[in-house]
Amino acid sequence: MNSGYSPKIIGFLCNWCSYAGADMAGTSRMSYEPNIRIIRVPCSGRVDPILLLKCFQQGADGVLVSGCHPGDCHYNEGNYHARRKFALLRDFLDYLGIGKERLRVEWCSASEGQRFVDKVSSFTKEMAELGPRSES
Amino acid sequence: MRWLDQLLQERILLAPVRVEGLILFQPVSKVEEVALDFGNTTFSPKEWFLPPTETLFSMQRNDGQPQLVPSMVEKDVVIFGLRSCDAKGIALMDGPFLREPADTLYQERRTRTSLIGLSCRQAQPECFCTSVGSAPNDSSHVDILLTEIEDGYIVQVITDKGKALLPQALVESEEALPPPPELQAVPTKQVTQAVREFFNNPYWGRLADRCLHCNICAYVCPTCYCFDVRDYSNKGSLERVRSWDSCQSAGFTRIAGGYERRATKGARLRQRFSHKLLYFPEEFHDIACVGCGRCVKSCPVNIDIREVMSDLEQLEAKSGS
Amino acid sequence: MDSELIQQIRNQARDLLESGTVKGVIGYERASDGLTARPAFVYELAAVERLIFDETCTHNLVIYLRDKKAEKMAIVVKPCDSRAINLLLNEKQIKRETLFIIGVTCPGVVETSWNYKGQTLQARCQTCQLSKPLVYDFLVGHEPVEWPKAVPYLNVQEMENKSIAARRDFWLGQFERCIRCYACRQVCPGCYCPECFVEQLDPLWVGIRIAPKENELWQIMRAFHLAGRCIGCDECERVCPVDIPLSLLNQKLEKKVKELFDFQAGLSPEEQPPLATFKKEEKLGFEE
Amino acid sequence: MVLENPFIPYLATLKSAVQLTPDVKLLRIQLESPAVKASFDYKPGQFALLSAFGEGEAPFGIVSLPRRSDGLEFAVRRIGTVTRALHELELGDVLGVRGPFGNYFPLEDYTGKNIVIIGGGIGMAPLRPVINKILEQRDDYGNLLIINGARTPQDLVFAPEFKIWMEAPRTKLQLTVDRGDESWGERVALVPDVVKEVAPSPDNAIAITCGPPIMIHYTLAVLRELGFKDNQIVTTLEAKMKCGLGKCARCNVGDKYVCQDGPVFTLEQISQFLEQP
Repeated sequence: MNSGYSPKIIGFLCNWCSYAGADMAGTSRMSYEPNIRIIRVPCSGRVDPILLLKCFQQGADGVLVSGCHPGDCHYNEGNYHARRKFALLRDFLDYLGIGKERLRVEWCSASEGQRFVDKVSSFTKEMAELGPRSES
Repeated sequence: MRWLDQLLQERILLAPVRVEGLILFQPVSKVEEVALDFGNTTFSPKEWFLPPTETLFSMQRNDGQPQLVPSMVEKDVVIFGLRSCDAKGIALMDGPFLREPADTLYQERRTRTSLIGLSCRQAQPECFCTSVGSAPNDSSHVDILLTEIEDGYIVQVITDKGKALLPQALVESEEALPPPPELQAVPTKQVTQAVREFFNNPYWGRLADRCLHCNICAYVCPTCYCFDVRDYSNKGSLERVRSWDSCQSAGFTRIAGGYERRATKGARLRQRFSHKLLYFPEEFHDIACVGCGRCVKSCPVNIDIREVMSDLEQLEAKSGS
Repeated sequence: MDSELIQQIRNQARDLLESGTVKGVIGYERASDGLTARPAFVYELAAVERLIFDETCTHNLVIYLRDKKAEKMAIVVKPCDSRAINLLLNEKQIKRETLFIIGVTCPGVVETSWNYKGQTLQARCQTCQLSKPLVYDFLVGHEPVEWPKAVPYLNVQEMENKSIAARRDFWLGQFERCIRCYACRQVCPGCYCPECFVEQLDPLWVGIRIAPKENELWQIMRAFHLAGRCIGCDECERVCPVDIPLSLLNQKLEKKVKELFDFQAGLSPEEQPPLATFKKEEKLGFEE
Repeated sequence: MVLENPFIPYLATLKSAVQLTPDVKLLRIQLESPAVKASFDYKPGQFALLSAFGEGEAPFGIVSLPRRSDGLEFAVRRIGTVTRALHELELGDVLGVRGPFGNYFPLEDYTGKNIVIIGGGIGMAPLRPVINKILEQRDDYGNLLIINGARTPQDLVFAPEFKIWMEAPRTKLQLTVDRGDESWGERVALVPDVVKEVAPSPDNAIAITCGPPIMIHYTLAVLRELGFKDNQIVTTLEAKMKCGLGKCARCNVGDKYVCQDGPVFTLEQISQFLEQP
């Protein structure tokens, strides 16, 4: 919709699966949109909602949280907790008019470099179509 | 009120406006926006002189050399429709803010602002201005005072600043001023002495039992002026920001390392009343309460300064006998 | 005013103080307007006569227990307030044995502010289904025979049905008015952190500006920290000096928690709160 | 028009930073403007607000003596956000200074008197210029007793200067720590207990104390026990402050503002309004 617009995306990737997956994508020379700035966290369960809201406050258009597939968490249950937390938060963001689309939650393992690339690409595309957040 | 319309063209006019059940001082562009039938505004006009948030200065870099750029006040403003109690509140704030070295931003706003008061024809149940040295029709701290009568307003021009606002055509009326409304009396004679004497009285702890230690009373008060200062930095630019704060909040006196001088609820609540009724009068010779009753009205747990003053007077009377 | 009920409260308070069972009694007394109620702390027998109970007793007194952990206190608790007791027991913030709960049955409370007593019941009372406190040591009053029939969450649904842009405008407009007095937090039984994130300096999450962005971050996080924990006393909304409809945020989260996890806060002192537990098999709308 | 704005700090440059203890650095700074530098006059006990730009401002006692050292010296303990930022400054970095603020130790009133200085931890900072001033004009004063405590031997802030203090005429230095180590040959005791044990005489004496609030609290009690009158006991207080100008209404102890009426008080001035720690 806006040709000059390039969305700012922050990605919180868990150290054990998704960050390794992103690494895999890199070492395999797969390419994806440069819109995402990646922050490595120990676990998707560690991602406090305030980190995401702070991103939005500082002008991020979208935030991606990516962790191990359910059942594969390095800490056994961190991503189960993340799943509940973000299911609720997404719905709340929608209610607040920020939009649930702007918070994406994905599960991506260390071997799924291609999956990571696909998810980032689709998210970036979706954010670009959605356009900038009105107030930022 | 056609005169106001004309004023609007020349200056920024802040006047009471109804916003979802609240009455707030806001810039108005049409006279019709101004609310005239109100008891008092939700917040006092202090928010213009000491805004909830303002930038004190910012830092810029010229060739890598940092330079501090002070904030400026750029507008001449007329505040319309403030009550006599709130005008006194501004006069009281002058004490700490204009004493040397004066607070630059406050001083600038003070110089560039004219005050058009609207005297009260009706008292609110929470009002007690006559007990603390003011009156519903007190003209001492405004530039112009308007008093509503049946077919218009009586205009009293108090200062030269006020005179400058008035068009030649509008002359001071000769009509007699209507009598001000009667107000309840709150004892205040010995209150300063009582606060000093009963500093260590368990009264404060008991009173603080039900206090929530929110900041409502401080933020609605025309004479509360505590503030906090912090830096905001973003990509190399920097601002030093000042915001309202309140002596009621936990951590208000906490220093790095954790020590907090006023750590208990009682000590914090006592600070509020001691400042108003003892410390401020010792420095500036008047108690820091103008009787607007906003804190009385808005306290969620009914900590009522009128009751505190009578309690203190009673303690004093008891100890004296 | 139900004078029999008040007499029961006073008698109980007197017995407890006289026998030394409790250090003090937290109840209600008449406010300075002579019309509404305010919280009262009674430590002496002579002060027992100040205690009252009527439809203006809106305050949730359970918040005061956080300041009174050292000594055993008696507390007057309405059915809705008792959910806060369960919440705090559940979260190990208070000990049951240091409490004597004087439960009151409640026909509902009205809208009040200083010198104002409304005619209609508060919105929360119109959907309340609790006939008596969920937890108490001594019960006063009679259980109601009729139950409120209003449908809950109507306001939330109305908001949900608005367009996303309209919702955004609405909330920005509300948050813009916030003056960050933190009355909503101070009056909340669920807000007991020794240091709130909003005042934390290191890291500095929010900053001191009283301005739209900061206010929004504060308000969203305040509400979200109560997700699955808010017991619906609506005190935050009552105390807000700029009339932000905070219950509209809290109830939205309550409604969603009910839908997703079939949970309501404060109904039991033991049940695991929804964000402290999980089910392996749930998907919650996320693709695996 | 640029107004003289009391909230705008003077700019200064960090000239040296010496690690005094594991968490205390002695920062020496130089004011940038020569005019400001010339007019920046201060006395022992006064303080300044240092700005770590981007973090904020906090008050620190000036530990140097005017005209004796090149620039202003501050002993800064890394304990909060501003002090952390000050510790992380590199030589040549710019910081802000506002001051000097507050009153000072009325040393001219103490001439001929015996002086007891009791300092704990970083509380020695504002006392250092007092000691140095007395040593500079040693003949003007009676006996000088310094009691200095810290958590561990490594936390004694001005250890490099102990030798000079000890060797000065009619001067005694008593050291104590909360926890000693193998090499520690001095006392292991709390400061108030040491004061009790050493029992300085209140005759013709002034006691000056600074340290953590809890230490000050018990030290004041001991001094009173020893017969010191409230007007013979002087303390310098630490308080959170945001302006230094008597405007932010935060630092007061009763009706006294630490930033304007203090930080130096006799116990007589503030005893009525002291909060229990």
